[in-house]
Parts: sequence; structure tokens; C-alpha cells
Amino acid sequence: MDGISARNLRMEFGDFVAVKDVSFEVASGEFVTLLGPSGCGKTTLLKMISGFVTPTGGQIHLAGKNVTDTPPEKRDTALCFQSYALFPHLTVQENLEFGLRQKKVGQTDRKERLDAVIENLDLSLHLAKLPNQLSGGQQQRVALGRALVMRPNVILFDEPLSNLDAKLRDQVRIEIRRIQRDFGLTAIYVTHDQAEALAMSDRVFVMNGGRIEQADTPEELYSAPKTSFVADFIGSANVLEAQVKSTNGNGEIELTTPLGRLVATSSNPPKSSKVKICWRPEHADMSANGENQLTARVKHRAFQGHFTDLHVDAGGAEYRVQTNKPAIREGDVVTFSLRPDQIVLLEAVA
Amino acid sequence: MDGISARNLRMEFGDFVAVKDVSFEVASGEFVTLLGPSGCGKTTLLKMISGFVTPTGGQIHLAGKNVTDTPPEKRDTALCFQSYALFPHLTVQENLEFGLRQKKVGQTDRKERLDAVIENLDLSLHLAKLPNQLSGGQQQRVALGRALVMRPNVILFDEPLSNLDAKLRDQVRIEIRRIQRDFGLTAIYVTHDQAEALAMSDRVFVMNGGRIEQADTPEELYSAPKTSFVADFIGSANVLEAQVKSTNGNGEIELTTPLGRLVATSSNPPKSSKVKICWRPEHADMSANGENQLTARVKHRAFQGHFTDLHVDAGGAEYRVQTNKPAIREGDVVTFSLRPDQIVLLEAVA
Amino acid sequence: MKLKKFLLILALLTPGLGLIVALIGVAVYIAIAQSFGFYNLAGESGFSLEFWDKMLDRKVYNRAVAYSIYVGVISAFLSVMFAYPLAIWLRKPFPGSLAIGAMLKAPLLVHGLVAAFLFINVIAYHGVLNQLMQGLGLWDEPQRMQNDRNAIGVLLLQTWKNMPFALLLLTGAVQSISDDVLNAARDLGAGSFARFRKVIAPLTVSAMQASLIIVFIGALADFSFQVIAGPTNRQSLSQLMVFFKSSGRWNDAAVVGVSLMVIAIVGAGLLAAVTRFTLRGRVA
Amino acid sequence: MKLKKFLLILALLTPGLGLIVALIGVAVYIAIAQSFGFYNLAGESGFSLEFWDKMLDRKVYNRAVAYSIYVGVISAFLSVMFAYPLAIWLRKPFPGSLAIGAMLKAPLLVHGLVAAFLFINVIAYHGVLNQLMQGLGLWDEPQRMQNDRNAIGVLLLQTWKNMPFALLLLTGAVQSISDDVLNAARDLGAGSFARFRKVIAPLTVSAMQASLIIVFIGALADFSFQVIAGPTNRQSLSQLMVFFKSSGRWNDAAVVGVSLMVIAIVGAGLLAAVTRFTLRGRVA
Repeated sequence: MDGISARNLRMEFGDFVAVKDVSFEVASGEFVTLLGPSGCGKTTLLKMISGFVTPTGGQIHLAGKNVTDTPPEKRDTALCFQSYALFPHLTVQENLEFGLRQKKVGQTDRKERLDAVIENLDLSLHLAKLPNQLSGGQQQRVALGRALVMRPNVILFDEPLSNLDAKLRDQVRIEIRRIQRDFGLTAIYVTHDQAEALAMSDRVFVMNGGRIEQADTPEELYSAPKTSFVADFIGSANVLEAQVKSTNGNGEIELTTPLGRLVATSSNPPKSSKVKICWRPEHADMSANGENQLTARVKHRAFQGHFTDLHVDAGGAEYRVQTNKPAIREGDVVTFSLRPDQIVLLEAVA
Repeated sequence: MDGISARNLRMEFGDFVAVKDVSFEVASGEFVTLLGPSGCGKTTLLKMISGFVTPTGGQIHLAGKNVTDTPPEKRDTALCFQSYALFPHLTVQENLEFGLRQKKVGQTDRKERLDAVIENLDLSLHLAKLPNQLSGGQQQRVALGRALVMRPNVILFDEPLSNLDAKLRDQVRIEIRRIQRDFGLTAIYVTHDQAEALAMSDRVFVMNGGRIEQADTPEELYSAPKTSFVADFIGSANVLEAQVKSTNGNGEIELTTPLGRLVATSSNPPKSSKVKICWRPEHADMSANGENQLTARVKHRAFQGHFTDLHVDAGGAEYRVQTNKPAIREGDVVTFSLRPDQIVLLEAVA
Repeated sequence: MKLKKFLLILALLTPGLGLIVALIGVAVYIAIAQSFGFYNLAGESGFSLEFWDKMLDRKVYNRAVAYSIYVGVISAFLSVMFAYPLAIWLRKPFPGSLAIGAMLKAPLLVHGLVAAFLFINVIAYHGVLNQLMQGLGLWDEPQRMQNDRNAIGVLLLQTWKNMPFALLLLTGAVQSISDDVLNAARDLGAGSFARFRKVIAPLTVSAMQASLIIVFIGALADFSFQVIAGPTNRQSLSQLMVFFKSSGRWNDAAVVGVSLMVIAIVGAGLLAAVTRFTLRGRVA
Repeated sequence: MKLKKFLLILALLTPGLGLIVALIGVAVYIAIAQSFGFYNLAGESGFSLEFWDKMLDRKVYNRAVAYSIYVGVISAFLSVMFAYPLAIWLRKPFPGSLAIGAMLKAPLLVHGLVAAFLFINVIAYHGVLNQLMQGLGLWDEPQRMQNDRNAIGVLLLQTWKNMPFALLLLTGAVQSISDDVLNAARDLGAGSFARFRKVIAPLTVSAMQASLIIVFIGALADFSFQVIAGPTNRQSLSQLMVFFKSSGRWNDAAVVGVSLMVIAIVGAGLLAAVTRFTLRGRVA
């Protein structure tokens, strides 16, 4: 196969295990995001793929070739750095050419590849400039171009948008995805921003404590998180523990929770008699009078424009609820209901 | 009055006019946010209030006293820095005491004020530590405590949350607001983050090009922006130009736009026969068949969990639309309608 | 990232480095041994306190010790005293600051000996300063300024030579203090002197110590300024050492050399301690 | 932020600074004038090319010029050559790197004269190295290493003394290159030598130039190492200048002094140019 294949990767720094037994396959042309909080091992994993870190155990194959011990300068990967890492003493053109000259690509071929990237990224006006004469977004484009011109099998991104402001981030996000498609690249993208991961990826690998907790499409991750960590990290779901009281054949499950009796529907049976469950803040319906009706007092309110974030107190615990009624104030008592199919059953409680 | 009063403030740096004729009143105990993109003059304005910049023209009164030419060390304001700016060679306790010692506050009074702040911010476990032994959130709390212990009339915040990660930002946001209320402080808060401004403020001053474009409550700013800049900066509304075709007595206004004929309702008559109008991405209703029905092709799709962002092409221009139907893909043609009361009339087109 | 090649280069260097370290170790050992009568190149070798004994009784030695310490300490403090306000002033760039900085650092590029020569030229008995003052009618007759008793000429030269070095070290340190931290101190009511005493000085104490120590050691063992511009009735320890060495009195030279090293180490320690003590409770 | 008090301090300093600048200006002017026969303290004053004329014909002068340049250039290149790999090696902290760094910088704290003395002590005719080699049976009779013809002793001492200074300058420069930039070069296929030549060297060219120039000027005008460890049949320009001055031949001394300054300036310019030229097209 033409993509990336990792088997039982492990990385230890002294006593600290940064990556624990990680295996995955990425298909050729796929866009995969490694998502997780800082310290989850995503950057270490990226460094293993790029070759800057040699795994303590396991193997990495790129396009079918075992590259586990190949140094970065010999790997067919190109890395886009968070800091852009442009060479400050070289012009944009010299930055773009750097890798081709290192790899001793001939003049004709070099010019052709360069022209393709310059056109695609609209860099022709900046070729003679030094990096410090460019804006953040332009630097980002040069960094991207410097990687693309190598025509790598795999392109790697290390939080490339974190130094851009919100508007620009949206633009560059779209541009990165367009280019990845145009050039048919296999891409691994590291971020801690769930919105970025959901918006861009074919698949997201949610990482936690050196492991991949769930690898799925954005839609699947959001609607069917497998663990409380994923549920919380993506979309800040409300997670609570529940005792399974009864199940029936239709997939309806009756639960006893700190919020009282709740009914959930699920196509899979619960993993144990005591499980974690979650529901999303935006699924609290303040107009419905359906099942799973709950009452809570608003402790904190944050107006956010098209919705209002509420921290509510119910059964002694705090939950997050979103509403599109900005009139609700702190201290108000609200009633809302949860649809049974929007209560998701997670892992068993140990 | 006990708050802040600014009259005709102006600041020039060489040829560049950073602040142009700004006047405002902030009531005692009010929480006001200065919101705007970088370079809009919000930080310069904050520096004028704190005394680090002396205005080229105009006056500032704090608690009724003209402080325009008073240096920062003599002003009754306390500033919380973006970088926290803790003294790295002093312990938490010494950091907290620094200002009190400078102002020669007596031992008994000092201890009492210190204890109040230590308790309120839960710092008792960290008193002997140096700043570099604290986490970002803890450093933020010490910086807050160092300002609060001065019992200033006015507390100033310069993007205090920008170095915290998303989760912590939410927590500290709530904490800052609680403390501001508990201590009855007048607060000026600078940010470029519209979500932060909407969530925290009693009033938001939206700044652009050295001027305050609109000063209003978050709800008012969101539902009734006065200019296209405000509409775009807060909630990224779709802004377009429109020709007023007719108005009737019921506040119904018929418009000719690049999207075709649209009907808006407004309690105020349009400012001119040619005006800018806006509508919000989340107000595009894909299920309704009401007035203002529009058809567009999806150019880009970004799944965001509880909604999906679409960039659509209609009438040759690009608009943003939000939907909660994740199944829509790039290339699809979508139909949506806009409620007349959700089309907002903005400034006249020159 | 293992830079294998750099490690290789280092491996190639190691014998050289090791040699240098061994050389210094051996050299110091020999000097100490020699001062106690071993390695006597002229007479009989063997342990003896005689050289130290006699030396400590010599008036010329004791005066040289006092004189060298005097030059070292005063030069160190003068250099740092001048360098600090300049470093603070040059912390933020402003129009002309680059030029001023370059001008101030110019002495680093002029060899001390040339400077001393120029200086002597100006203040010589028949030099231009005397001629000028006489020409202006301020002085009736030429003043003898060269080789003055209090070594003011040497101190001037030392300060002139070493101030830029202290400036270099302190500028880096002062620049590394963030604006925000200084502004925070100001916002909390600290005036400019309080900011210096409570924030700038404690945060740059390492650079201050380094400057004091390096200038002190350099000025302590001064030889060339002393030869050209120093008082004729005093000798610095270096002069004394060279004198003994050139007379073939190796063991006496060793005693002076070891004295220099001991004074350098003890003095450096004391200077560091004094600095830290002065800023006690304000240093991280 | 206007630090009024610091400006006040500066105002207080200005007379002193102005004086220093004026003094240097006057001094340089006088030295030049003196070399052309003015300010003749012994004979008649007046413009004359005689002193330059005669001096340029003197063999001892020409040999001193060549010798001083030799010492200056070789010392500069040796110091930088040793300092670079060390600076790169010490770029990132690792266990023991602090200790190594401190050890390497130790020569900054040992005065050159003391080092020279120690060095001579080791390599003296009856010194410990000769004794050791004879004791080991490697040498039949003591070798004369002191005051060697090729000034290897002086070069060793200069390198030993100046390498730490170059290291200090280069370490700062090398550390300011971000890891990401070096990693990017690596990711784009650059091996360690390519990284040095295409990234590290161009980005630290200012520090390299500064190191070369400062070491060059220092070694060019060397006096004390020369006096103690230099070849006896050669004189450095400084020695020559001091010799003339102490013989009361002020105008001749001025000629040598001006020569030193001119060589220093021209040499510094050449070194800077050569460095930049070598890295042509790769320097910002």
C-alpha cells in the first residue's frame, strides 16, 4: 500500500512513556488529524513519522518501506512547522528551492516544480522578499510551498494555524485542504483544536495518555463517542455515571443517574451494569416536554451570540446547557428535556 | 461620579493616529470590554487609562479627578497584563505585597488585605513559591491578586486570557467576573475575542480604526449591529449592499440585492436609498419555505459538531451559512430562507 | 537530534581540550609547588616556607598586593557604575541608540596598549593638555599628571577599557527583563529608583557579578597599563612577577603568581557575596 | 515610558562621556600629528615625513608588522575554529553541559599574564615537561621550547585566552537559531555539514565577524604574552612602541602606534569582508 502504516509504536523518555503501543493505517491520499490535549503524545507521534524521534519500539512503514530507522533528511516526508521555520536569511525563492538543491534536483525539473507551487500558492509577487517582510499568512503559505515542492509521499502538519488569527485560520484551513486534494497527498495533521480537527479531517485520531482512544470520522466521533474522554474533549459533553436498571429489546435502556431516572436508546447493549453516559449541551431542549425532563438552576450565563451558554446546577452537580433564549439570567430555574437517542452510552465504570 | 469619564481622547504616534476623538463614560462597578482587531486602538486606549501613554489631546477623569497627566505609579488603577508580568525573582507572597510596600501601607492593614485576596483567590498553598513553579492558571490568579490587593478604583485587563488553553479560559473568565462583582470594581477589559466580550461584559465598545463604532450591551450588539464592521466582527454576519425599492408603514422594506429581491422589517427607516444589510449564517433556515428564499451551491463544508459551516456561492458572491444537517456535502445545491426581521439594515453606502 | 558529526568533531577535539585542562592543572600545581621551594631551577629543590616567609615580609610585595587590589576593586566598581545606567538607557532602541551603542563599545576594538599610549600622549608633561591649559592661562606651569601617585591614570584607562565589556554583559541582562514586568512595577507604584533597586538589579545580579569579577581580575593583574601609565613608585603584582621571573628568581615569581590567583579567587568570591548580600531577599 | 530619572543620570554622565570621546579624538589626532613630526617633545616640531620614511625602512619595524599580523590572524582563526563546534555542541543543555561550559570559560577569569607564567613554567628548559619527557626516556636531553621561533607558545596562549570569548559570542548567536529552523533544514534533506554551511554559519555571521575582529585586534597588539612567551628574535609592534616610548622617541612611537591602529582597522575590515564573501549569497 501507498500510505502510512504504524505497528506497535512505543516511545519512552526516561521513565515517561509518551507513546504506548500505537498502531494505525493511513490510506494514500487520506487526511488524518491527531487530536488531543498537550502531553497526549500527538507531537511525539508526528516526530516519529517525520524521523526526528526514533521509536523505542515498533515499526513505521511509508509507502510500504520500513523507515523506522531512517533519519529525517532521508525520508520522503515534508513537515510544516507551527513556527513556519522559514530560513530568515534566504528569500522566499531560496527558501522554496532549499530542499530541491539539497536533493540535487536538476535545473529544469527544479524550475518546473517551483513554478507549479508558486502558481498554486500565489507566491509570485513575493519571491524576492525575505520572510520577515511577509505577513503571518504569507509566511504560512511559503512554509507550505517549501514542503509541497518536495512532492513528498506524506505531508505532516504540526499545529500550523496556531499563530494565525481566527479569520485567517479559516481561510488557510480551506487552502490546506484544497492543496492536499489537488496534489493527492497523504496528510497527518496535529492539533489540539477540536473545531479544526472536525472541520478538516477525513478521520480523526483522538489521543490521550499516549494512546489513540478513538479513530473515526468527525461525524461518528461527535455522534457516537466511545469514551468519556472523547465525549468531553470533542464538544464538551456532559458526562455522568449511570446504573443500568433495565434494557428492552427495542434498544431502550433505563438508567438511574444523579439526575434521576433517564431513558436512553442505543443499538449496542451497555458495556456493564454501571456505565458512563453523556449528553451534549446543545441537545437540551427547553421547549419540548418529552421524556428525560430535567430541572436545574442557572449558576452562570455567557451570551455567545447565536446561542447562550448556561452552567446549571442539578442534583448537586454542574452541567453545561446551550440555549437560543438569551433572556435567561443567572438564578433562573430552567426545565429541559433530552431525547433518548441523544443520550450516549460510554465505557463501563471500573 | 465614581467611574471613568473620557472626553475627546486623541493619540498620535508621529503621523499615525491611533485613537481619534474618543469619548465615553463608564459607570462605577460596570464591566466594559474594548473589542476590536489588532491596531484598532484598544490597547492604546487602555494605556491612556492606566497612564502609560499620555494622550495627545483630551481628558481622562477617574472618580471625578482629572488624571490625564498623572503617571501610572500615582494612579488608582491596577493593570492585569497579558503576560501576567509577575516578578520572577519574588515569591507569590512578595509579588502580592509589592504594591502595598510601595504605597507604604501599614503592617496590619497589609496583612488584612493580603489575607482577603489570598482567601478569595485560593492562593494560600502557593505563597512561598516562585512564579515559574506555578501553572499558567495559577500565575493568572496571582497577577489578579496582585492587582486586587491594591483595592483600585478601576481594574484594567489587557487580554488576560490569551495565554490560557480553552478550558481554563472558560473557568478564569467566570472567576474574573465573580471577583469584579464581589469587590464592586469598575473594570475595563481589552480583547480581540468576540466570544469573550459577549460572554463577560455589561457593555462592549467595538473599536475600529481608532474610534468606538458602537457601544452597547452584548445582546443589542448582536441583534442590532449599527455598521457592517460590527456585524462582521461580531458573529461574522454576511454583509451585502442593497437598493431600497420601497417601504411601507408597517416597517416592511423591499430591497434589491445581488441575491435578488429581499424583504426586511425594521423599526427604523433605512439611512439612505442605498444601504448595507446583513444576515447571520445561523439564521439561514433550510426547512422553512417563507419569504426571502435563496438557492446556492456549497463550495466548502466544515463540520463543527453541533452545526456545520457552509461556504455557499450565490449570485456570484460567497456567503456563510450554518446548518445542523451534517449530511450536506460540497457541490450540493441548498435552498434556505431568511426571516425579514433577521435581515438588519446597516449604514448608508457612500 | 543527535548531531553525530558534531560529536565526531568533539571527539577529535577532546585530546586537545584534555591537554589544555591537564596543562592548566599541572601548571597550577607546579606554581604552587614552586612557591614552596620545589622545582627550584636555580638552587636546591625541596619543601620550604622560606620563599613565602621572606616575600610576606617584603615591603614591596605588601605594597604591590594592596595596590593591585585597589586598582582591581575600584576599576570594577567604576566600570559597573558607568555601565548600568547606560545599559538601562540603551535597553529599548531609539533614534541614534545604535550609533551610541557602537561608540560606547569602540574601546573593545582599540587595544589597551594603544589607548594607554594615546592617553599618555595627551597628559604628558609637554603634552597637549598642559599646553592647552597654559595657552588658556589656567595653569601657570605644566602639571605633572603622568604616572600619578594615586594611579588615577590607570583607573581611567581600566574603566575606559572595561566599561564596554560590563555594558555588553549588562545590556543583554537588562534587555531580557520584559517591559511588562517593569510596567507592572510602575503600575504598582514603584518610581524609577525603586524599579532599579527592586526589579532591575535583582534580575540582573548574575551579569553584575560577572562584570565585577571579570573586570576585577583583569585589573588586578594589570601589566601593560601599569607599565605605561602607572605610578613609578608602585608596582603591581604582575610587574613584580615579571621582575622576579626576568631575574631568574622563579620561586619568588611563583609566590607572586600564586598570590595573584588566590587574591583573584577570594576577591571574586567576596565581590559575588557582597553583591548578593546587598540585594538580599530580592534575589531569586 | 520616559524614564526621566535615567535621562537625568545620563545628563549627569554626558560631560564625562563627552570628555572621553573628546579625549580619544584628541589623542588619535595627536598620535597622527606626532607621527608626522608635530608635537615633537624632543626636537623641533613641524610637518615632516622623516619619521615614517625612516621607520618604513627599518627592518625591525617591517618584521614587527609581519609578525604582529601573523599572530593576530592565526589567533583569530584558531579561536573561532575551536569555538564554533563547541558553541554548536553546547547549544542545547544536556547533563554536564553547564560544567563543560564553565570549564571552557574559565580562562576568562585567569589573567593572561598568570597563564603565560604558568605555561612558561611547564615548558621551561628545566621545566616539568622536559623533566617528564626525559624521565619517560622519550627525550635524551631537554628541548628548548620556550620563546620558540614560530611563536607557537604565543599562539597557544592567545587561543587559550580568546577562544572562550569567541565561544561566548558564538554560543549566544548559535542559541538564537531556533530548533525548528534547523529541523526544517534537516527535513528538507540537509545533513549536518550542509546545515552548518547553509544555515548556522550565515545566521551567525555577525558573531563570527565580531569574534574574528576582536581576537585579531587583541592579538595584533599583544604585549604581555610576547614579553613572557614570545620569540626573543622578534618584536611585536607593541613591544616596539613601548621600546621607542621608553627611549623618549615619541615620534617613532607614534608612527608605530598609528601603524597599529591602521592595521587594526584595515585588518578588521578585511576579515569582515572575507567572512561575508565566503558566505556570499547566503547572508541576509
